[in-house]
Amino acid sequence: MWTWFYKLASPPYVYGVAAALRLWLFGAAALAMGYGLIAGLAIAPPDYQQGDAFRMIYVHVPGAILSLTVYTVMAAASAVALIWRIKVGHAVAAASAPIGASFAILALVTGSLWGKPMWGTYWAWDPRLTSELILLFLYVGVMSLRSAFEDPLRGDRAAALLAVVGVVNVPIVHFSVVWWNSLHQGATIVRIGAPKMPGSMLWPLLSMWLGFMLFFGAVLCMRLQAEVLNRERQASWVREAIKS
Amino acid sequence: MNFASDGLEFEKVHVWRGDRHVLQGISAHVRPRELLHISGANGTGKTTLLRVVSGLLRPEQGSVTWLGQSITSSRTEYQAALAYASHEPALKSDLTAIENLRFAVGLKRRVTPKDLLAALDRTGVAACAELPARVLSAGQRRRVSLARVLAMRASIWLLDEPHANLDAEGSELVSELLQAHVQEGGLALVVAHRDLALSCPVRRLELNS
Amino acid sequence: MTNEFWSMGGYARYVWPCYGIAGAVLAWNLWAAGRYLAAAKLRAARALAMASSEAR
Amino acid sequence: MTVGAWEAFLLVLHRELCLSFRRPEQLFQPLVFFLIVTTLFPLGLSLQLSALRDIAPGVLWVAALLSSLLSLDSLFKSDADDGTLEQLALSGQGLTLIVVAKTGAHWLVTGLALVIVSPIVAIALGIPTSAFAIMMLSLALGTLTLSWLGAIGAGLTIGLRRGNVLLSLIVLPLATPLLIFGAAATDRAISGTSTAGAMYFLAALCVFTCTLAPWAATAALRITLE
Repeated sequence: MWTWFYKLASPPYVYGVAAALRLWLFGAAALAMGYGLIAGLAIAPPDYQQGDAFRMIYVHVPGAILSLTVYTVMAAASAVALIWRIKVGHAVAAASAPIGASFAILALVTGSLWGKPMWGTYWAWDPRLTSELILLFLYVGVMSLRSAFEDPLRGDRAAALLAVVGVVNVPIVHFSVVWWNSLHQGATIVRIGAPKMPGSMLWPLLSMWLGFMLFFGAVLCMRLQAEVLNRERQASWVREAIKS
Repeated sequence: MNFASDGLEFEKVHVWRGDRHVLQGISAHVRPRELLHISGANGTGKTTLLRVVSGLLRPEQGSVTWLGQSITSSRTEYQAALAYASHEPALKSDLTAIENLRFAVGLKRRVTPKDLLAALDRTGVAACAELPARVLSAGQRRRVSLARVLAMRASIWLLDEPHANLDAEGSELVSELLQAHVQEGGLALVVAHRDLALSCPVRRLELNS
Repeated sequence: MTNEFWSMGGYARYVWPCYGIAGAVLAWNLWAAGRYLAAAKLRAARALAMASSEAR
Repeated sequence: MTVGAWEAFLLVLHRELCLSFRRPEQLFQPLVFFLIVTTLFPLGLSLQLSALRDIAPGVLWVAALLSSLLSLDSLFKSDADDGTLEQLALSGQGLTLIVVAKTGAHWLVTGLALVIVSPIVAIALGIPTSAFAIMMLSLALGTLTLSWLGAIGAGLTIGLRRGNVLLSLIVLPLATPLLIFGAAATDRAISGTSTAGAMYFLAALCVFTCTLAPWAATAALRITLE
């Protein structure tokens, strides 16, 4: 079982799989996002409360969900890399961080654009926005820590440890902000309950979420190829790999 | 002191620092009553090797074993039997020489101030015992760090450039200490540029890039 | 119809920038990853060239 | 002949306290910083004492977080710089024990000191004396938790050139729950409402962090010591 595991995590294998998967993932992501865009922007009816403003959900929510998913992927890869000393884990974590950070920025900016017409302000100390901001800080911390080390191996391991510490902290931060908000009773928040959504609104959302996931997978493959190359020392397979 | 029959062994140790392959499969076996003299030009990984043997640095490939056991599995026991003197004297400048010794040696074994003073006396810096390390000269600091190694009464000595900053008489002292340690049944790994000029058996390990 | 679509029921000034930013973030991801991969390949190629020239 | 864990713990604690008191200026700097920051807030806002009371918990807690962060940078760094950290790591005592002793000593000389001077600041900010007990208890729990979070951050940033900036970047996001519950507890103590909820959360955070952070900080040190 373990030999299988290590073969799966071997750099040439990962590089090859990432290179092969990349285009398929991009194709699938384009299809899913294309359907989501058309159905979400043109076909879905306006929300009875929010009018057409609700259409921002189709980029805001997938961005926000992905920023968390990517962090989880990063932390899981980091934990695997730390525990079993599997270098590909560090490569996955390093490849995920900038993508996740960009999704966190997307969620924050679109969130505040959505907040303006709905809450009358670009920024509210809403639990979800606040936790998202903290999440962005964590991403920035992990990325800066990794790049601050001159020895990439130590940078990898330090960043991995921080990612794992952060993943323990994210739920605590979220929970504490929720508690804090209930104390302060800030701006009234218009919530869209996903289960109550009619299908014509929900399907485009699910499709967009899938598209974002596939897009993350595709970009992750590209970055993973680069990170694996940067970490590789046995040149034998690299010569073959970079020719193509 | 209890010295076991089988000594310290490291096998095919590989370490990379960034893109640099610092240690490329270094192996050696040092038994009690033996001294390994590690030499080589600057940047060939002498200090890195010493840090690997001490257990501070885990090699990417290869193993270090003590009494036939991997040092990662019995780390604290191994390190309790170890005295490491790094290239810098590792003294707190705000503490006096004897306090420095007390806080370092006291973690390895119970010591009395008398033991520590005796060690300082052996390395010729008993007069500096109550002075803060800040005011000591580089040579005196080196002697205090040697006294720390001595006072630990460890079976394994790892010394990184013990002659640095020492005068001729000081170098003589280093040789005497090493000789006495080896004759009592200890083993030592010494990184040094110069010849050690010892009468006890000396094995050599030359590192090159 | 088209006009109505573009005006987004009066929310055009929020909805379209929102999608614009989403597009920009996705495009940045593609561009940055592509550049990063190209740089890594170049670096690897250089390292290989240096290794083989040393070997000779 | 061997040294027991408790004995070793006390020895490291003694060493740390000894070192701190040899450098009293380093001891006082965070406290003075704490006093200055909390004095600047009222000056910048020019508020009446009564209105000051509303922002006092926030000001107090932000200043406390920043000033304990100030001293965290040197928690492992000075030992790493002169090589004594390697000696401690190779002492044959578990590294976790040494980390616990060092962080504990750090809290004693910074966190506890901050708790002791906090009434002075509280008076200046118009916090009623009835709230002092809760405020000091919450600060004690909060600074202890922060010392532990900081130990992880300090362990990770030892050998780095701009380590202290990075340290703040790493530790402050992790410390947001502390700020929220700590300020809330102080706020409620001032208004005389029940502080139990916030204090329980603070205590839970403290216990949770003190249980897990020693291992994380040890792992961080092992990584950066390599």
